Amino acid sequence: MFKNIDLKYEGDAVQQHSSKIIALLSVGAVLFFLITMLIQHPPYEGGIRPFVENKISVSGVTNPVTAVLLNFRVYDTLLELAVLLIAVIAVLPSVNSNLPTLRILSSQQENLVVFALQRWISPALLVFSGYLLWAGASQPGGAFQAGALLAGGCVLMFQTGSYHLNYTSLFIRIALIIGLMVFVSAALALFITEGNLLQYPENYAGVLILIIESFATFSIAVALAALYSSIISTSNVKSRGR
Amino acid sequence: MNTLLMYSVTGVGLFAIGLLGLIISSHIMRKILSINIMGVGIFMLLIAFAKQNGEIADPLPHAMVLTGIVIAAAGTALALNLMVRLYDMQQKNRGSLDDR
Amino acid sequence: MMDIAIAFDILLMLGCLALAWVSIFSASLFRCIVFFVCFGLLITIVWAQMGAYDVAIAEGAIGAGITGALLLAAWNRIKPTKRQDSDSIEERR
Amino acid sequence: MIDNLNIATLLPLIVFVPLLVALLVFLVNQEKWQKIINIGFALLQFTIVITITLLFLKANILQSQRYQIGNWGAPLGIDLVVDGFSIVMVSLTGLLTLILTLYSTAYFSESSKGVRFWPLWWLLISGLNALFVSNDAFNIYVALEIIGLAAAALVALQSTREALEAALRYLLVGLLGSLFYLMAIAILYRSHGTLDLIQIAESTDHQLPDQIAIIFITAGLLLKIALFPLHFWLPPAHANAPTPVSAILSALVVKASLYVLIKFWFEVLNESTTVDASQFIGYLGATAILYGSWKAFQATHLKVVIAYSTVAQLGYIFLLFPLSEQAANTGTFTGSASQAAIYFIVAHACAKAAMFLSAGNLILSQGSGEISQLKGIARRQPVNLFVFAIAGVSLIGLPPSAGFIAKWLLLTASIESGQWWWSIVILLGGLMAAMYIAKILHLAFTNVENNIAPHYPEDNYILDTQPQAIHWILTATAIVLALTTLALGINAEFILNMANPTLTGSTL
Repeated sequence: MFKNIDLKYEGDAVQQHSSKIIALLSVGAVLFFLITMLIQHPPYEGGIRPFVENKISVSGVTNPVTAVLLNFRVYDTLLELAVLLIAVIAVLPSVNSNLPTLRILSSQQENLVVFALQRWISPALLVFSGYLLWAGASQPGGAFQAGALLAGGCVLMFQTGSYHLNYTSLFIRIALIIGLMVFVSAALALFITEGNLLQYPENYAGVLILIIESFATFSIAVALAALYSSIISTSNVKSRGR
Repeated sequence: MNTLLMYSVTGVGLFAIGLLGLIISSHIMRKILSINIMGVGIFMLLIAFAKQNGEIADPLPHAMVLTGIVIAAAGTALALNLMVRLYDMQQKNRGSLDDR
Repeated sequence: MMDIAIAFDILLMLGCLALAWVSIFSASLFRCIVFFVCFGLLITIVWAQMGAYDVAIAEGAIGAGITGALLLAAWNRIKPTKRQDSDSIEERR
Repeated sequence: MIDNLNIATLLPLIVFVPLLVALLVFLVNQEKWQKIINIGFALLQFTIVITITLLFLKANILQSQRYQIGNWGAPLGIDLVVDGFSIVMVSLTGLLTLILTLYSTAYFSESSKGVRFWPLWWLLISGLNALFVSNDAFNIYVALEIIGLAAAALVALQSTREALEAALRYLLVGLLGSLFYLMAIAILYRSHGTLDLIQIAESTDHQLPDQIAIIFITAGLLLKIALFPLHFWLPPAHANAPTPVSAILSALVVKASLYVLIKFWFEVLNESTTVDASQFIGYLGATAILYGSWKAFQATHLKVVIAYSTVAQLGYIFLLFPLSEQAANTGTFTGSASQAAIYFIVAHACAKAAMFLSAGNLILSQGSGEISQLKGIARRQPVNLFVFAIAGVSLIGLPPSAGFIAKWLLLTASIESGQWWWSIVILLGGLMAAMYIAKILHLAFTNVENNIAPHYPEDNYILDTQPQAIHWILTATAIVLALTTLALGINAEFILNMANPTLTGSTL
């Protein structure tokens, strides 16, 4: 299945030698069992909806999904930010701190369309992701959606090739971990004051969630932008160190 | 056959297509795409039974899917980065004369 | 009225399955990736149709957006350029 | 709030302290400060783990009370729980964290890879601890992802062609295994409405959904544990990783998925597993023992030998499934076979880590990992070879070492449960392990007439370096690990009563 790592561009879609029939049959059998299970056994009623309903008033937000994501099961979200951080650390180029944090080169070919697109859409993206973050408390929205939107803005900026972020400068490194750092320090602070980890005090829950969410949005945006720019720029990856 | 059961069957179908693609596809990029499609299949199954009866849906599957999407994106980004660096390494070896 | 909604659901489902199949087994890699981005957008509509609006926004932004951008960037790096060293975007030292 | 010092208050610290250290180390990349932070927090982590273990032993209860994160309770919030098996794994992780962190400070002292190594290392450790204490199915999935991604990134650290290829294959296998596990959780949550393992255990009705869920969990996690037919990714990944990484990969990361499999197979979905399914896994384990040992005997590179020996040793632990099937259908993971498995995990972890460390030292001093280069190494590196021999003794299962106790327990379990044929496989496996260990030791002791400089064969498996002097910490940590294997071999009850607190057999 994964035996040979094949990177030939022209190769055709399916491996020749692989026994396609056996694979087809086995996956078909898996599919058959799953579908019979789906049809015969109806799902359980309600799941944890009743629990969420009577606890949501305490949770500090009104949108049930944000309540589950950032208050009831906040430990999962914290570990998930750690997963994103792992992916970013793995792709970061090795340290070259002689580059400035943000290098703006006036790239020669004036790609008018992309420049126009950037100038019109970036501010709108910024405002809209701020709104998404704020609306997360009551309507659909939240940290991940706002962060991904900001990252989309950064991807747009990278298109012209004139903006270069040096991901190993101190400022960017702080930006990358600020989301998780605020989360962990809030958790430990609450651990000391409330005696129980990540247990928000009733009346400050909403405010605390918003603070944590905004820092998480900022670091998710920088993390996704770092993931994108690590793939496009060859100079970034092939650093002198190796 | 209510629609939610049909969505569950579609989710399982996507999972099967992704699994099949993973087993018999050749290029690494196709395998990464298959893994993403398997993930979307599982998320569709999760979301499908969230709204069983009544209006408001059970928020837990939604939270699980949100976390799953970000984890899948992180995994895909790392896999793509490794693939690109491996491709550069192979090009360098094939391009440069001395093998070692 | 009801059958239109069901018809729309069935259309969405068939579209998902077809796009998924094509985005793995189509001939050229570039076509795979473009189909995958379309698949991501179609899934966003499916989430919205199923009432999961938070997930729809996230899927649209991350599933179709960022992952699609990553795939295209990776494809750009592994496609065989005519002259291997002329990399227009990056100034090569 | 810190005064009522019970397990519950300390439990989340073992996850949050490594997380905090990872962030600190990622920020600070001056060599000197990193070293202070790493060693200091490794000691702090070790003390926390020791206090938790001692508190658990003092309380002498089957399972610590549930630590409800955010005080929300089981179906809504996430609970952390520690039972006999997980306390053994947590203390094992604490011990190996301390020793391997010391090793890594010396190993990465001058190389530029340390900047990227340390944050990933601490995140891997926090993922391991998060997995061992978690009692929530989706939380285990996120912890599995943390471990999978961090381990793949660490394998790719050396960015040679083989390392990148092994890391990419390991990452894809890890993602596939986690997706199978996620599919099983979706099915379980669909039919039980809760993600908490204990609540799922209470409400299982062994219908089709639970059977499909256990099949998916087994398939996915067997892929991540690298049992026999699915082991193709393990040797290149463990052989191409830097030495401390391959040590923790073989000793702990592979065991994390095994821990989840055992938890689901014996505690959560116990009744929906059939006898012949566990017999099948037993046969897979048996073939893994024979196949792994045979490939280890054939391998030409030192680290590849040890990686294949991991594949073989994992086979022993899978003999647990057929042996403990009849023993007890109680909800808990007790019985002589389970004690044998737990002891085997601990013995293999210490022995394999010691072996990888000493092999890494030999490779560093020799410059290349080819076994043919090891001629007469006994005179140049006596201490490291001594540690390698002790670890080999434990893998073979000779008396003074912990491996002997583990194999003895496994043999008695197989005789007790009447399945005598497993004991033949165990003894045969010990014999084959002796073969490939002796092959290496024989080469090491043949003295070379003219001390020719080690020539580098062309198809060198791993980019080798110039022969270097070995820092004293590198050898010291390897010796400490070898001594722990011997110490565990002598007084066995410490681990045994930690694993299964002797109490009236109260079921879950």
